[in-house]
Amino acid sequence: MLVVDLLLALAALATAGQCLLLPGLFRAVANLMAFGLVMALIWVRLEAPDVALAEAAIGAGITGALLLTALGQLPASQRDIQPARDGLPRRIIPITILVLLITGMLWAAILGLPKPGLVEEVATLLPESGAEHAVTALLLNLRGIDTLLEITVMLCAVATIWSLQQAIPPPTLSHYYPGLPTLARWLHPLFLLMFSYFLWQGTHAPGGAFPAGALLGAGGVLLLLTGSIAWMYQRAYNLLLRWLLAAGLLLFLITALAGLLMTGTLYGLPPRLAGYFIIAIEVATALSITLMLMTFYLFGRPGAQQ
Amino acid sequence: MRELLGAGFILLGIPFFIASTVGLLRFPDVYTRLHALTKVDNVGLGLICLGLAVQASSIAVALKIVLIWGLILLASSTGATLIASSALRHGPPPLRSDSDDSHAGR
Amino acid sequence: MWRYCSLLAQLVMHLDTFRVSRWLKRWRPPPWPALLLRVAVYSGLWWVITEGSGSGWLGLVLALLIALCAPLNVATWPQQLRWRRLPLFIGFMLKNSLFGALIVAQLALSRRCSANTHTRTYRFRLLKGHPQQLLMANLVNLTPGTLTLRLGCDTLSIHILHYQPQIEAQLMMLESHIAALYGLDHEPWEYEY
Amino acid sequence: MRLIFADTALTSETLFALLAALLMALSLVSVFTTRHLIRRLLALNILSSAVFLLMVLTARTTDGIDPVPHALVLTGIVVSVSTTAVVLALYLRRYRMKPPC
Repeated sequence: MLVVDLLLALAALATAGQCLLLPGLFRAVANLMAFGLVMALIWVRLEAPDVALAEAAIGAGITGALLLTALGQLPASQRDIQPARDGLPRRIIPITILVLLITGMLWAAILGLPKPGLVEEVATLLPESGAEHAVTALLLNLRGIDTLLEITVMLCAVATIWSLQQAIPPPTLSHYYPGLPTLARWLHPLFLLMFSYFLWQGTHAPGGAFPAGALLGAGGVLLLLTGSIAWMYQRAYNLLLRWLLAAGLLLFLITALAGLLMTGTLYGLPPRLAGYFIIAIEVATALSITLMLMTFYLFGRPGAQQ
Repeated sequence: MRELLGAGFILLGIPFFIASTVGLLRFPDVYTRLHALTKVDNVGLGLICLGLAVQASSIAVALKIVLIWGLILLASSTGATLIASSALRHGPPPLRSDSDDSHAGR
Repeated sequence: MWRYCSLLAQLVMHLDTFRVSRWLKRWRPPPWPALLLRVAVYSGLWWVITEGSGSGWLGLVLALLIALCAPLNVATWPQQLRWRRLPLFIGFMLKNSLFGALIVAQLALSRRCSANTHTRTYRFRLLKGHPQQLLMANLVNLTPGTLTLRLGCDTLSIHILHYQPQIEAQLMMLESHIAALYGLDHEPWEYEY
Repeated sequence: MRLIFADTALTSETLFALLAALLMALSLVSVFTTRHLIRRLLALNILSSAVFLLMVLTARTTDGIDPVPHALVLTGIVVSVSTTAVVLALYLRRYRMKPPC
């Protein structure tokens, strides 16, 4: 298996190097997407299937499509940047030395890291947490504050984007490929089924709110870019969109208050109710993540007057 | 027996991938490369999926692998058309040996 | 009491600013055969996705929910599909795509690698609706030596890898197969060039 | 230094540690040397991937897989995509305000 690892490491290095060093923005973005896929394989090799699922959906798919959509908004003069200014720099020798120096120092530091490990602590707490899969239990119960803050960060990102400019309408793909919206709508039930599958599986195996949200987000982006859902752009549905975006965060706060009321401590849920709250939070979080990933593609605030 | 059959299908699929990669490297422009990617890759992937489905432990797993193949087929053929039409709008026109139907694409 | 009622009325009005009523007005229950077919297909897909280990009632409930929500998403299910002809059609496409792959592979591995490429416009003769034309455009990518460049209004511009005279006949055969799949071949149509 | 590298056999963990270090070095240098904003964004993405790789490597302890870094990496991936989206929206805004960049 060391050969496979070596090949994966070389592929990751090659795609990352091409992404960073070669001229041409489109080529760089394509290499970044390939890099994301290679990283997903590396996560599988390192026995982190949850991370692999999220990386394959978000790192390779959503980030790459986001970058390509943004590049598509730029004129042609901006897309191809000049190789002399931005390709391989002239001061190649000092930079190589610098890279090697940093690498050596980092490698030494990494190998000398102590490995604390919280395996046993998590295993003892797992029965009380309300979920059987350790990563889901950690995300939603044992270290739920991390997830809360992370949802907040995403909501702040959406707020920042909305404060910048009006939403940019999607490219009119359906103009020269008329059946595309139909195809996207036709595929959407499959995305919904996979979403439910990941949510259902997340309680006892790799899966859960993050991969599910990423997957449904990818399906939603497909709908959005083919112009199949007009309602996100319309002013009438703006309020509904805001409430849906905030649903995950709101449910987290309600859970915190419920814990405070029932046991006197924040998030202090009685263990027999924890499972139900986890399911509710998981669904709401996944839906919020889906919608936030979709609103990233608007690059601005929807619902302006025409 | 099933193991052997599956391995045979997978071995049969690998040459198609090699051929499509060679085509990707050798063909002259975007459109001909898309030919190599859509047709040859799909058949290679189909053979590999068939091999895995034969080896699968239950019918549901085999059907799941076939479903994956169908979705990739759909994605790659739709993607090929989208790439081709986008290349037609922004990039160079297709190479042609003689022009009997010169304004077909534009 | 009256105050609570007015509060409730305000709440309902506030809810209506979400345009829930507009959503609900668009919703029509799908006809029974279509609903049953969809529930069967979706729960079958659930069974396949969970590799047979998922709980069955959850799959049924999910399939019912998704099938009931689908009309909001504009009915796009190909209703007039002739299911009996599907296996024959799949066999035809498998043969076609295997043949196409062999031709391209042979060209890629040949010594000179010289392709006689063409572009050509194909006019639909039988297929009228967008979904059928889309299916044709996708399947053209799998037939030997052809690639869809653009799907226009009733035309298809096609890139041909290695031009041979029988390609036109091949495309017409593909179109007639798709038309048979949709049950369109018995309708009267005018032959035009 | 010699003490650290002395008993290092080439296993997949040391290999991926080397990969993480190389990626970090490459993307760090690239963040500071390239001028184009989107290039810097790509470099930041690769840098975050390298950090995630390092965190997942530390999760592999002798008594099993530690789920805590996995959970942190999952949230990290989502945060990094939101950062990318904000930077891209800012970039488009800047371009639309003043066309020649």
